[in-house]
Amino acid sequence: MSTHTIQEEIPGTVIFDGRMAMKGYALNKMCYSFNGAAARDAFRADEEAYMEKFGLNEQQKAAIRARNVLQLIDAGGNIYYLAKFAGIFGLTVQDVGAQQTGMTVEAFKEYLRKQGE
Amino acid sequence: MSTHTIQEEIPGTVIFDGRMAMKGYALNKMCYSFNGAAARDAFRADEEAYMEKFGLNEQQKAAIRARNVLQLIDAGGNIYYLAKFAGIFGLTVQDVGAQQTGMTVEAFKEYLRKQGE
Amino acid sequence: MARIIGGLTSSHIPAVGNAYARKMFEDPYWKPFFDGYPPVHGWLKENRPDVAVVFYNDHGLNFFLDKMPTFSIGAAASYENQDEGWGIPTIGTFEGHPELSWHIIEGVVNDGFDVCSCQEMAVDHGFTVPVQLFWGDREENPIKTIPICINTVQHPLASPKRCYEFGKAIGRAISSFPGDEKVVVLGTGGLSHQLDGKRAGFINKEFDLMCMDKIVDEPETLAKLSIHDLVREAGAQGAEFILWMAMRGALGDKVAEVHRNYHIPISNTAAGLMLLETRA
Amino acid sequence: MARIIGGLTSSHIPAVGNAYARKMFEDPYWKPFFDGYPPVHGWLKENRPDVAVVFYNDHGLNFFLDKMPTFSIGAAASYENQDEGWGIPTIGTFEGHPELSWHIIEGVVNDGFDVCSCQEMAVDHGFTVPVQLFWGDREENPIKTIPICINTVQHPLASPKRCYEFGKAIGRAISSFPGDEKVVVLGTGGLSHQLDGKRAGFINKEFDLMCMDKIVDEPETLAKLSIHDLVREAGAQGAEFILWMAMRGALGDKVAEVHRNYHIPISNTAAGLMLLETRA
Ligand SMILES: [Fe+3]
Ligand SMILES: [Fe+3]
Repeated sequence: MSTHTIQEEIPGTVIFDGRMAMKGYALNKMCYSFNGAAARDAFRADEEAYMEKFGLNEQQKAAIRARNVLQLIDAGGNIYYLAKFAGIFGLTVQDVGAQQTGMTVEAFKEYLRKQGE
Repeated sequence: MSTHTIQEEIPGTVIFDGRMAMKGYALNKMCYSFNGAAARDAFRADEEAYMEKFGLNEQQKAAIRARNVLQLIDAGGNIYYLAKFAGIFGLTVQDVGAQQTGMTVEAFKEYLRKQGE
Repeated sequence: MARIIGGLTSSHIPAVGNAYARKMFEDPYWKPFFDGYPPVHGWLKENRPDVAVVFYNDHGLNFFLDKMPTFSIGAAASYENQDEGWGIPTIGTFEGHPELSWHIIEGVVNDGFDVCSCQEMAVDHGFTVPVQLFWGDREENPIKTIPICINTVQHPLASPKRCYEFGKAIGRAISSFPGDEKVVVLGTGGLSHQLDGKRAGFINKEFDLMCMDKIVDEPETLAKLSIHDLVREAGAQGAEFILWMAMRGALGDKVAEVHRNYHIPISNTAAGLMLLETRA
Repeated sequence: MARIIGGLTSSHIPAVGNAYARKMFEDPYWKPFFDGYPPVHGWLKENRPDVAVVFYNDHGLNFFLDKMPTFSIGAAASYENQDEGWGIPTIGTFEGHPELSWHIIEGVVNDGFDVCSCQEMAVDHGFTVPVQLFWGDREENPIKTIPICINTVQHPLASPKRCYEFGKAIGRAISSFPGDEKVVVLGTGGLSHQLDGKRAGFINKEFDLMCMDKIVDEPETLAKLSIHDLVREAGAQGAEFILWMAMRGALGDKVAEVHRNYHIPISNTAAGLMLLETRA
């Protein structure tokens, strides 16, 4: 039987479901293109034109310009594709984690380490 | 339970299973490309170069040169993709049927009609 | 809740798209085929469904052997008919219903079906020809669509039984959608035909008529057939009958046959048309 | 008949690929991670499997949201590691075993799994990092591979139970392959981690250790977890644990734990390594 129970929220966590998928398709498609070196170069050469080509909406464009991961997620971005965007700037998952949690990278690394104790 | 029973042969019929898939990948990939008008033009302009680009083997190349559907199937071709190859020459499924059964197109059409009686 | 009001089946032969474009409705070759459709047009006018969920098979346009899913469900805002490599004129885009698509995808994955979700999907004659035959001008007769593609290209294919069960899961999911949409379910393709090999041109009238009879009240009997049975009895491309099985599954236990037409041949194919109404 | 001799699990963190390329085996940050692997190398040297069937998840290299299958099975002669858009050096191609792939695909479709067959497939770190960690130089330690990808990108995901059952079907199919191949099955990814959102950096040691304990003798208990349970307890990307469940399913009823390692953190992740041997 299909059960479409509303799941309780998990704090600080966005489930990338159909609702998010509908919201973020253009943004995610652009980020997926960054697998290719030529695409990364094209983006670097003219960010605005590149975003326009993929039909990003204003919220998505603003989040890309701000390099702000929480805003990108809110605009429908999926972390697997956003990681390729972050890669253009040489950001690691720890840099991205620090940005999202409002910690310094050092504090974020320490937070990770402590959970192993 | 998985049952890998050997199925009895169906006369005049090739099941496009994994065995055929392994055999025909390059040929089918080339034929799939013919969805695009530019690809059809490129093939028309230089058949040999186009076949080479997709890595067809000698058997496949010979079958393409002969426009022979039974040979193409034998070389691993799948009818869904081969139909796009036939389309380049404006051949209908009835032309293709006549060629495979060794009938004239008129006789093939009559054969079809009779089965409705 | 959304409600399934009926099921439609139709062949989707490419040549029909051509004949339709050239309005050959009165041509002696085409008339016995096209004459089957007006009663369905009348029913559609009367019942005005909002959404068509269309079980079809892709013929090498949207899917290639690099990634060949068994069951694919469209989840896009619209679906474009693209060049298939030969002469059928393309007929634009079809409006989707992504909210219902995602509701269906959640329902069937939850029910243990391993679907491929498609947020972009080009549709070929397998989808467009039946939608055109039933709705004609979509400006005049607007219809939202959800294409559901079942693999018939690369064996192993899903069995008739699995497709029937898949249809049932789709039916449950539609019926639990919070909305007041009226839905029709299409099974496109078939009936008996074979395009390839020395047996090309094979048609099996007796088997087709048996299938049209039994799909109304005894679909479980047809669910016992194997793919090998279908290929042997209905021809290599007659295996498309699994799309009818999925349609039938979605309709639920009881249906009434309202209309049918059967004609041999269109192109290489025995063309079957049915209109089934759901009954409580 | 082919025979499954054991199962291996490993994290597949991209940063590991980098550290491996730079041979940072003795670096203080990396040593507790890399030190887990030599016992497995010894076991592999002793047991010499011919094929590795690798359950992994694609991270946006081979699959995009336009076509996102739940279960995909590689059926190619070789698989290429391609640029993922950031700094990991690509490490060439991996040899396939298409005959066994097709045998598996036939078996599982026959068992009611709706897979996507992939005759061409680019593999990312989810696949390459564990194969490299276990086999190192593939010239020296040749291994045939069959990548099996499970969707963890687009929800709804297949449940732990469905993945466990999928693994069982894969196991049955492998065991009925007419050949004398020795097969190991890999479950890659996990354990707890979350990359996105305000909860980024979340790790759950207690939950991970429970999973490592129970997966040996009580996988059925873990199969009761929902995806939502996994995301809550193991983090958004901790849902990759479904890959371990598929691996475990393939091993059959009885296994013995031969080796394990658990270390926090590598990158944002709790890294878990296990070697399980099948028992009759
Ligand atoms: Fe068809
Ligand atoms: Fe991962």
